[in-house]
Amino acid sequence: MRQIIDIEGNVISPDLLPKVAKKELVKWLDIMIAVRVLDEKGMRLQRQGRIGFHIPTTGQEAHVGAAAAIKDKDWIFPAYREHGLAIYRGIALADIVNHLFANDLDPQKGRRLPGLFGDSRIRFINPSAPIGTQIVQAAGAGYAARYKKDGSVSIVFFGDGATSSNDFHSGMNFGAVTKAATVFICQNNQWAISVPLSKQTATKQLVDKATGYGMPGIQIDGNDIFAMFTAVREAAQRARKGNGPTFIESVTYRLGPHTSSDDPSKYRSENDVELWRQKEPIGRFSKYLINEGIIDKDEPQRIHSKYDQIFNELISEADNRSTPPLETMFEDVFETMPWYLEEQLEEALRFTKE
Amino acid sequence: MRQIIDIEGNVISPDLLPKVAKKELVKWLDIMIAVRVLDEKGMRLQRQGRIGFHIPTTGQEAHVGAAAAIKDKDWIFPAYREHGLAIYRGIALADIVNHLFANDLDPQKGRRLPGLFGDSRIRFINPSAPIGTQIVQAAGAGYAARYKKDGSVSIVFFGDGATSSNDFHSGMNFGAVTKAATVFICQNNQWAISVPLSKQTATKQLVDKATGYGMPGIQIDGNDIFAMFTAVREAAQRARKGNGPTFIESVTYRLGPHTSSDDPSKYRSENDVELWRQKEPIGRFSKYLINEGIIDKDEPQRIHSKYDQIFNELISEADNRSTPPLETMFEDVFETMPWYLEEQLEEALRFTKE
Amino acid sequence: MAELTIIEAVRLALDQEMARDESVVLLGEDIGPDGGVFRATQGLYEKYGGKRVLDTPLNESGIIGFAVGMALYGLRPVAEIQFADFIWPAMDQIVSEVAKFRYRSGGMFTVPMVIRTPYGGGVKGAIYHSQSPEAYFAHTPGLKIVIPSSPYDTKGLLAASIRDPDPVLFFEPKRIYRAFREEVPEEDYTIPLGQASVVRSGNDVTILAYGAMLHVAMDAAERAMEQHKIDCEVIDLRTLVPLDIETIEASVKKTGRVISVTESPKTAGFGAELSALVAERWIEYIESPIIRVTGYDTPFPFVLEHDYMPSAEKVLDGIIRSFNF
Amino acid sequence: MAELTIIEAVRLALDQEMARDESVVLLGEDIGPDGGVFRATQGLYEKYGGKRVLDTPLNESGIIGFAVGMALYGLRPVAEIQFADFIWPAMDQIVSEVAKFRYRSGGMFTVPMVIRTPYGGGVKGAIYHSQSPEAYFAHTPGLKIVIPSSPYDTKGLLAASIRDPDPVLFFEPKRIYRAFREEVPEEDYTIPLGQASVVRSGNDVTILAYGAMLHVAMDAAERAMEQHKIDCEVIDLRTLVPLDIETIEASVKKTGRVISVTESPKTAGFGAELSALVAERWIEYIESPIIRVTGYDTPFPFVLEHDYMPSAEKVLDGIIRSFNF
Ligand SMILES: Cc1ncc(C[n+]2csc(CCOP(=O)(O)OP(=O)(O)O)c2C)c(N)n1
Ligand SMILES: Cc1ncc(C[n+]2csc(CCOP(=O)(O)OP(=O)(O)O)c2C)c(N)n1
Ligand SMILES: [Mg+2]
Ligand SMILES: [Mg+2]
Repeated sequence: MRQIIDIEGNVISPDLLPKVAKKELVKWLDIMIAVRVLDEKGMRLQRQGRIGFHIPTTGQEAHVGAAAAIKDKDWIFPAYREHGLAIYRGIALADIVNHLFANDLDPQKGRRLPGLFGDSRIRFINPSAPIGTQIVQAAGAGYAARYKKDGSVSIVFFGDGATSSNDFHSGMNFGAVTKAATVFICQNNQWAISVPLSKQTATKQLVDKATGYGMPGIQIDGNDIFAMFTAVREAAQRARKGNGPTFIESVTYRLGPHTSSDDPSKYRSENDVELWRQKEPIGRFSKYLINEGIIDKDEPQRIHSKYDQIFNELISEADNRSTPPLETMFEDVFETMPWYLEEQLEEALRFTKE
Repeated sequence: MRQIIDIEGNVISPDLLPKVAKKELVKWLDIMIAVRVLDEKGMRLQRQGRIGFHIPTTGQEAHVGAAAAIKDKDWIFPAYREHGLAIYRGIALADIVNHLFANDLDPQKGRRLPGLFGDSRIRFINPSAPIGTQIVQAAGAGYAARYKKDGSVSIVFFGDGATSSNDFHSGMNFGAVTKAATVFICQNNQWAISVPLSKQTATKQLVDKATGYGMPGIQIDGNDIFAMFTAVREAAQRARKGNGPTFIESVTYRLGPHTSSDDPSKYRSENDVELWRQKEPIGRFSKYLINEGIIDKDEPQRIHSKYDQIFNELISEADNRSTPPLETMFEDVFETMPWYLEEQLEEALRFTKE
Repeated sequence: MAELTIIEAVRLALDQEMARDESVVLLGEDIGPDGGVFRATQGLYEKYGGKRVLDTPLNESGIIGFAVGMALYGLRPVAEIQFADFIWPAMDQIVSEVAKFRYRSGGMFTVPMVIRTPYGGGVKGAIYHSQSPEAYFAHTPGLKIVIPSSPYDTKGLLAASIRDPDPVLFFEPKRIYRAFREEVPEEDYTIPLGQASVVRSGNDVTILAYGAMLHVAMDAAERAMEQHKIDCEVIDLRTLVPLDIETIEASVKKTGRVISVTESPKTAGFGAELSALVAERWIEYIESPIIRVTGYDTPFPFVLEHDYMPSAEKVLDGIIRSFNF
Repeated sequence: MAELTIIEAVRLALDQEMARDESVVLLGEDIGPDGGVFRATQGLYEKYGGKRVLDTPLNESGIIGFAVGMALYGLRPVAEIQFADFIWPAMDQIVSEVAKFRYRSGGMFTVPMVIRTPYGGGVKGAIYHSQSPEAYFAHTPGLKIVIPSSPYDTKGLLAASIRDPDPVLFFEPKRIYRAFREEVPEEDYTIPLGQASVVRSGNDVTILAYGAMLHVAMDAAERAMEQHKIDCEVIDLRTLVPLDIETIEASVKKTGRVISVTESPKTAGFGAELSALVAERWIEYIESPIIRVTGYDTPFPFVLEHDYMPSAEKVLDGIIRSFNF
């Protein structure tokens, strides 16, 4: 398992430590904390009943390293716990918050559960809910990239549970056979809702799955942003050169519930969670930056406060807006609305006006 | 790759050679030749237009070793080139022939393409046509066997192409996780219709796929009936003891076309086929038996003639029978016929009577 | 006798069938220690153990294919698909295998099993936690389709489904999982598949519904009576396949006016089948347009789901249009 | 201008669209050197190379999911499913992804693509090489459904489908792949999606059909005229979604008698939708039962397939019943 800094932020594999500008390293921390704050906000809003649903990300923020490792023209296929990829790419935070409230400014027109957003402007694919479907889609995009010879790649995230899905199998296989320019990243957070890894697969480590597809695999400490960054960078380079896809098993842990609807106390012990809490990616990367003198010890808190304020403002704006108009319900089924949807829209309007 | 006898019938792995009664060995040859003759008959009947379709098996007859390696109470999930398993088990040859003609004596009531037959009396599952579906079903049966604690196992056959299917993935995974009493046997005959193995998977050998499921795998010479027999026997024993499933890659070759509708000259060279023809399982096993003095050199021809005659008689009987009555079209949708099928049967009868 | 909700009736039926028959085995995602995301299996893992309440890997075609193997072997699997929206990966196993095993084998092999799945909208579940896919399966010969609308029926229909010799898709209206309680006997009882229930008798307009829509239909029928003196007959189909044609026939011939209420998209939904049956068999009795009140032909929405779904207002509007035609 | 069969028209359309637009890419099983099991892609691998005519691994959800990724990226994939019967493993990608991408992303991401597949019975293909699954997809918002019945239409509709901004399921009636030839211009032309064609005009009975059944309907219509002086109007729907409601309306209002002919199982088939539309919109014009001539509600049979399928006799019987009601 590749690990570059340990949980105290000490460099343990100096030869693997990437050369990254200090400003960029601070950006990494900044985005990771933005993700954490967004998570705190989402959880609170859900508990307050202001939004209906929340998908926690706490503990998995090192995924930000993957965004840092690729180029703007590359395509990202997220699962649903990778908001950091979008934020790193520069998605407007207001768009995210408007989306959470499914209001009239939500770019997705209030059509999805909070947390499931994408944005074509940053090539961040709108996620599905059916598990695994994006894996083979990313392979198709990686093939298209090679076909178009535009030197871009696709990266895709999915969970440990998703490795059991049909589209993991087809995605890995199609990707390997066609040498698609794709990086497959499994966020092995040990749980698929209540199902532990040991009931998901009989193999000890998910990275073994790469073998059966004739694809190189690498296991990394998924809470170590340097491990994530370097592994994705290498894999993306390999893909960009036409040498085919790579499978990355990122070993991490979901510290929160599966979603706001879940009660993890039914299936796992607080002890385990506590153990993993020590290894969480933000504290550890902060320590590294402090050790190295890149930030002072109050910087993480300052960033946290900054985002706290930013999100609070966005939230109060978003919460006061109206829902999308009824017409939007009938848009985007097709490029142009067919006669029967026009009829149905008319009917629906008749009932709201009453 | 496990190989026990070479293509000249010489024993090259004496330590692996199983102890099998001579009579039983002769039975193996007998059944293999029955399969070959059935194949010749099917091909001819199709060419003559007397049956509509045929699926060749020539070159893959060593699968008979799998039937010999298990017990009568074990369950067999065939793909569609494993008639030898049914014949070894003692299916009535008349049933097969009546099935080929889809006549009124066909136990499947004339409902399937010729070659796709099963029989519950010998626990030989009725095959599907959608590729791969039987793989996970076999795992479920293997689980049920453990649940019922009746000491039986399931074995399942499928092709190299089928390893790409969704249900290969779920079957291998569910089987491994639940320690199902199942033996997974891939007949890697190098082709999935016109698609060669190299376009099916990027891995060099299919046996590598076992690793990703945490399951032991073994690659065997699939044209060596001893390799088939011993590998299946070991795997079945393992499964029976509750130690879980095994994946067997049986390396073989489809010497004929994919089906009677296929023209292999479009996608492969006769040279390749010729090379593999030298390795085919019947000639090689015959040589072994002759070398060992178990049969005389005319025995294979005698067996061939025997089956030639048996099948010829069955064919002329089967060909003269009528098709199943119209009523049968509406049976077996459910255990009892619902009102609307009764209505539809009445309608259908009205139109045949005209 | 206890007052139970629908979800509690599901659990009781599962529990009693497992106690009654060792070959009944449950499988699905999160049905073990978690007790199911809707708590349908709560306590059953503890009571019957992990061999009979099997938490599976995340793969629906795996769940159904595995169940097929179990059923071939003689077990009685009850598979849970966590949401009906996630049934699609299992489509090949359901359409090609579950539905066709008896037929393709000339009756030699059968795969009796129940596929339970929560379905339908109205719970703020959005595009992937709200679908009502019953029509896809009704179009697939070889599957029985059962959809209860009350706790009492739930227990009786689920027990009957588990004991049925044929595969049954059992769609559970999650919107009303906990909406109300009703007396549900502890004692063993079954409700035969293929029998509808006349929930409200009336002479003017026939309303055909099932699942959560039954209650929308009833609401509209009451209002039609109160506000417009239109006397509706409301039929809870309960089993879509095989359909209880006699109960429908009697009602249609009596009223001559028909409305169906279904929540899936309109085009080619099960409401279309109901309209077609009426228009084909009893057109001479029909006095007004055969109306379908349905979800719209869009993917299931989120914030606007209230506008999307059939409501008592929309059904009432249909009743009035039908009656005044 | 050459006389082509339907399968040749498919090939010509693919060839011309590939020549016209570099982003058109084909993928499927055995479509490369083999040229497809029905020869739809014969010669295209040699002409455009393996990067544009992609032989895939044996996995239909893979084929469609891979195509989704290509389409997101800006390619125009044309995926072949070898037989419509093998579309089920791809159901999740089609229903959850292809159909919903535009909607779920608020219009930000689209996946224009064509899924071609040979469908239907009458070729001695038995239970797994004969199915007609169009109704499942018609019930799925976000998919357009196109089914040609002639070589000329095939080329024009397939070209239009490939250029369409939305995903199209293109069902090819394999029974008539080579049944007859017709003049098919080399020149570029498209037939707009959503337009039916009145193939025979008449005043007495409207017959709605598509695909191979169009010819069965035409046969019956000719016999009805010759033998019974009943003058049928036959409409080839060509596009099931979006349906050409105006053409249907004009005909139904003129004749007052309607029959649909579809070969899939009856219950909840597309014929039900047609009946329901008529019964809902124009009941006051209707003078006789709205008849569905369909396949039966069994899995597709083998030796008895001739008895299973709609025939000119069955349609003629419907015409007479409708006319004499
Ligand atoms: C096809 C499908 N089946 C079931 C579900 C319900 N479900 C949502 S998330 C989830 C677990 C996913 O686990 P994993 O892939 O490990 O991702 P994680 O949530 O742990 O990040 C399940 C079963 C679903 N969304 N899609
Ligand atoms: C789901 C599905 N897709 C496509 C087909 C068409 N088809 C029939 S056999 C076959 C190739 C199977 O290859 P393999 O698994 O290697 O078995 P083999 O025929 O070589 O024994 C294909 C593509 C099918 N039957 N089912
Ligand atoms: Mg997980
Ligand atoms: Mg093969």
